[in-house]
Amino acid sequence: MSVSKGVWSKFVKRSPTLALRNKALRTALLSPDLPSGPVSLKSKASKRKYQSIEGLDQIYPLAYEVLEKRSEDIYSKIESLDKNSPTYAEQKEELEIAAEKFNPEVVYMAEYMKNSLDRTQPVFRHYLKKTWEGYSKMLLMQRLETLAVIPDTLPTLEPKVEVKLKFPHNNQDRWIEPGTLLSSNVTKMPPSLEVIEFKESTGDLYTVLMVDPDTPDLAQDSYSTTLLWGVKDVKLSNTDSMIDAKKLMQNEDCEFVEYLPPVCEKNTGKHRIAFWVFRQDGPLENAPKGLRREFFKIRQFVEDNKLTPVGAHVIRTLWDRNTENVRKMYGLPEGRVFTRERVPYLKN
Amino acid sequence: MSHFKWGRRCLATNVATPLSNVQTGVILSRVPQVTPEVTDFEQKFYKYQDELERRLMWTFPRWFYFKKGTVAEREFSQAQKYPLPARDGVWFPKGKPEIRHGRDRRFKENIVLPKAEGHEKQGESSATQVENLDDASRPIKPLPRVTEADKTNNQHSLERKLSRTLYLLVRQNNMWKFPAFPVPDDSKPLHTIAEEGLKNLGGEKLNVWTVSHTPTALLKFSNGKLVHDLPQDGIREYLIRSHIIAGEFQLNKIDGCEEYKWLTREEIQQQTDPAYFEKIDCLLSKV
Amino acid sequence: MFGAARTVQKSGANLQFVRTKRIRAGLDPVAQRVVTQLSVISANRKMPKMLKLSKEDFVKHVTVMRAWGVVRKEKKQAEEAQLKQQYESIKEANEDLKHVSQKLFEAANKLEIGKRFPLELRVPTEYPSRSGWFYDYTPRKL
Amino acid sequence: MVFVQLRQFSNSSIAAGRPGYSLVKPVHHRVRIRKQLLSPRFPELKLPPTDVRSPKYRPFLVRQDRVKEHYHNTLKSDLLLINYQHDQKDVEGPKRRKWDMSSPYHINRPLQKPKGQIVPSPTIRARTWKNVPFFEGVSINCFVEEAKANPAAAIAAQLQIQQITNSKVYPIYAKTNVPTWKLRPGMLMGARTRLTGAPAHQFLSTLTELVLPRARDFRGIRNSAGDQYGNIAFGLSAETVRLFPEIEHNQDSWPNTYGFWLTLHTSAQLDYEARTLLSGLGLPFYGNEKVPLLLRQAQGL
Repeated sequence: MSVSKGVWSKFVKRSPTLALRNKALRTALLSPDLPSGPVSLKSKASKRKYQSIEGLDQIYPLAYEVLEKRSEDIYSKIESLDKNSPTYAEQKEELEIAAEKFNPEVVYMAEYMKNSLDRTQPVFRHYLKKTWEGYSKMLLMQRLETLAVIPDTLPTLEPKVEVKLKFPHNNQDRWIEPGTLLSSNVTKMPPSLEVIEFKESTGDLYTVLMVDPDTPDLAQDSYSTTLLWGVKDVKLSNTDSMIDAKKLMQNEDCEFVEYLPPVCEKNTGKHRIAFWVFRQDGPLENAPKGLRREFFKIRQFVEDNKLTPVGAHVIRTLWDRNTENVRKMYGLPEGRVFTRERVPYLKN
Repeated sequence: MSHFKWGRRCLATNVATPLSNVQTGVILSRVPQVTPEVTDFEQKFYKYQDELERRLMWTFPRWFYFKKGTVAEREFSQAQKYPLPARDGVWFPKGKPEIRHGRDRRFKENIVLPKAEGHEKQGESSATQVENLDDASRPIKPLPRVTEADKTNNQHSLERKLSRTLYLLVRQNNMWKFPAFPVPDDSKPLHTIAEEGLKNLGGEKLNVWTVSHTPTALLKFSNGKLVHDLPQDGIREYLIRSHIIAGEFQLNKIDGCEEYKWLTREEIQQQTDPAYFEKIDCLLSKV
Repeated sequence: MFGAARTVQKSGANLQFVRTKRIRAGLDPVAQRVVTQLSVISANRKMPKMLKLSKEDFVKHVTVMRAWGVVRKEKKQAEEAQLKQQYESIKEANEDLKHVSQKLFEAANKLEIGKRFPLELRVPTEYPSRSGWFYDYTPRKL
Repeated sequence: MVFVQLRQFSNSSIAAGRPGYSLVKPVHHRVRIRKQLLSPRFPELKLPPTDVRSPKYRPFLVRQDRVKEHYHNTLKSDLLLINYQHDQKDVEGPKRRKWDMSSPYHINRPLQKPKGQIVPSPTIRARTWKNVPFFEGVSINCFVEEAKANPAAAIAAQLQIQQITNSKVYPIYAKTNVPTWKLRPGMLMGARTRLTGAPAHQFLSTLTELVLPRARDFRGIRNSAGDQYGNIAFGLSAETVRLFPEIEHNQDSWPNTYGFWLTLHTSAQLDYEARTLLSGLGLPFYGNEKVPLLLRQAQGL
């Protein structure tokens, strides 16, 4: 017997992605008790051992009814919104979130199935944003600050999107945490980025810059920034948010500076490799193909193209024994070897 | 200057100015005697929370309450149902018990109180047995929340609808309303006139507590009807809030009062004029 | 009353029996009382196992708590709205009284320091009292 | 004399070997970082205590709270009416004052004390439907003098408070050194706890219905008690404590009981309002009541 008698079990106006696809799970959430035991527990022994709290099966149908009733009220409020109002879209999204926020099926998916959520639904974007703000956003900003990526590359960042990064060096499909030290073997091929928008997005254009601000500049006795990779006009949406090799092969104009792996020279220490993601207002104009990589002025570039950063990522690399192989792969000359300058010992 | 009058003593003037068409009304209420009715949702919620709390409770330290070797300890121990301890070679399909101080720490603890002597057979003869009120250890038998007055729907009784706030309504000049008394001049404050008026109306055996000297609302009447804008000859009625503490209201038919009733908010809605109810609705307790 | 005689070996070969105070097993009663008291306060061996709800039950629990929050919030809002109406009503009555009679107004707005609820106005109980309503009230003669 | 403040590095700190500028590293973003959430350790402790997965979780409402119901159904609207004063305005309490900058030493100097007192007084807001006083909770403080000689007495006091209140009890340690009393810092001296919400209401109804009516030495709370701003304190003797049902029905375990202090916390702005509220919850009062100082000041009395 299903506890749902109203809007949450009807999918005429609501998206079917708001319902759980697993039938056993769905039955468990829509019945007062657990008719076939706890589905989420894997082993038979733990299923047998499990005991729910007494009284939950009594109160749950009533609680469901209260929340479903509230949701119905909100849906009727959406119907009565003024469609010509300038804030219509915002109001609608807000109400749609409120209507579905407490739906147990939605809560289940948002809590335990984070990787397969339908991002076209405002409520899932809402939950994803909360999860992101609770950990990844803070972690990224802490790493950007401690590694001084801000203000060494761009002055600051107000993150709007989540940026995930991975390299296709092996079969393991693992996102890289900001600030990780990677070997040259990992970074030899261009990475895949996922840009997760928390607003409704149907065809926004994005620019990605990959820069190394730690290239030694002997003439100035300082460091300069090198542009390692430049991608522009990539069309992303809530359903398709990946920037990977496949997408770049299809649109060859996107890659205005081809990928060059970070090949650090020996004894130059750890290099920060910053990824900056910008949301564009229109097509990018001041980004000619084959832009000069060395002495890249990222602030100038951002100003010329009127870009605003929405997300970032950072990794670190170091010279290792594989670096020379990567250089050969890309036809680069052998790297310099820096040595410590001996300063004569001075008395006083 | 941010001065405001904190109870400034009013100047004693002996001259009383006569007032015309001013009345003071009384909202006399009987506060709930028993707790409000619990809805089904609330009751089940409390039940669930109680079960959760019992599951998360520490084990009852019986050794503190029952000294070893006493009769009380033996009786208590015999009344308990102890869980089966874990043993080697025995398979427990519901999981291996983890027993500490006689409690399986995976579940809530069930404490059974041993029955007091002399009450063991009370289940059979309780209906016929007369309760011995001097016996302090007698089993607790609560009185019903629904009283005789509820069954007969005696609206003159103060013992009806114990879980609700009751308000005193009188039929004054053919209109059901709160009782009101004329204010002849300004020699006496409003609440005193209200108290004295109630004494005259309801008899001496009335213990009434006036909540405040401040009137809680203003009703404007013209020709026996509630109006929004007061004409020249209209009547002002200031409502004073008070509670009945004890005693009985026995109506003396003065000031045009003919009948009285103790009513809840919903009953007032049915009894009174819609315009009147709309005005006083915010003053009435929903419970 | 006396403890068992214990064998004490003195220097030399001859054995003697000496009476000593009886040594009881366990602590003395005062120390035992403290130990018992500490065992009641302490969580040691009395803590239940940590609550591990399955995913479905966790979601159900969250749903229940949210529904409770929604119901409580509605109740609170209704109460606050009513209280606001009452406040406006008091304000209106006093504003009017101020114009009708300054003297009555001042008497009505006297600061009520020392105002007490009568003790007979008790917190409602779950079941009615055995004595019922107190009808036989007679006011004290002054 | 005109004093011109120049922005420059401090000379004295350079002489002292310290840098003359801020050592705090600037932050280049506006995202608030809660460091404890970034640590991978103890994931359960990062959950709020209201989350059922947290080890700190305790259900907050297990039965109908009749004191709370009584307050909301009866007392609240009565208190609104009792405390109402027409044309009321906020009364500004004396606050810390600014220096007049007649001397260069006034720069960065902590503010002056309020006139005629040492600590500032709060502003008393006009009473509206938004600030009707309510009962916030109760703190219990049990300081046992005999614990100096017999530390076990403090443990017994801890257990006594735990039994009465059904709450987690915290120990009290002596802070000062008083040789004539043989008191040393760090001695275990008693127990304290703080109750809010349903447990506080439960405790209050036990107190007003079972304990205080039978207490011989209790006349009521003195009208002069209170901290001026709505918190009323009073004491219970060791004899009265025996009347708590948890102790009364387990007499054998309690050869000694210990009296304690109770502080009733309310959201009232002044004590006389708190007394009115508490009388509605069944607490008796006695003695003379004075007009609060702040009101006398406001009226110029």
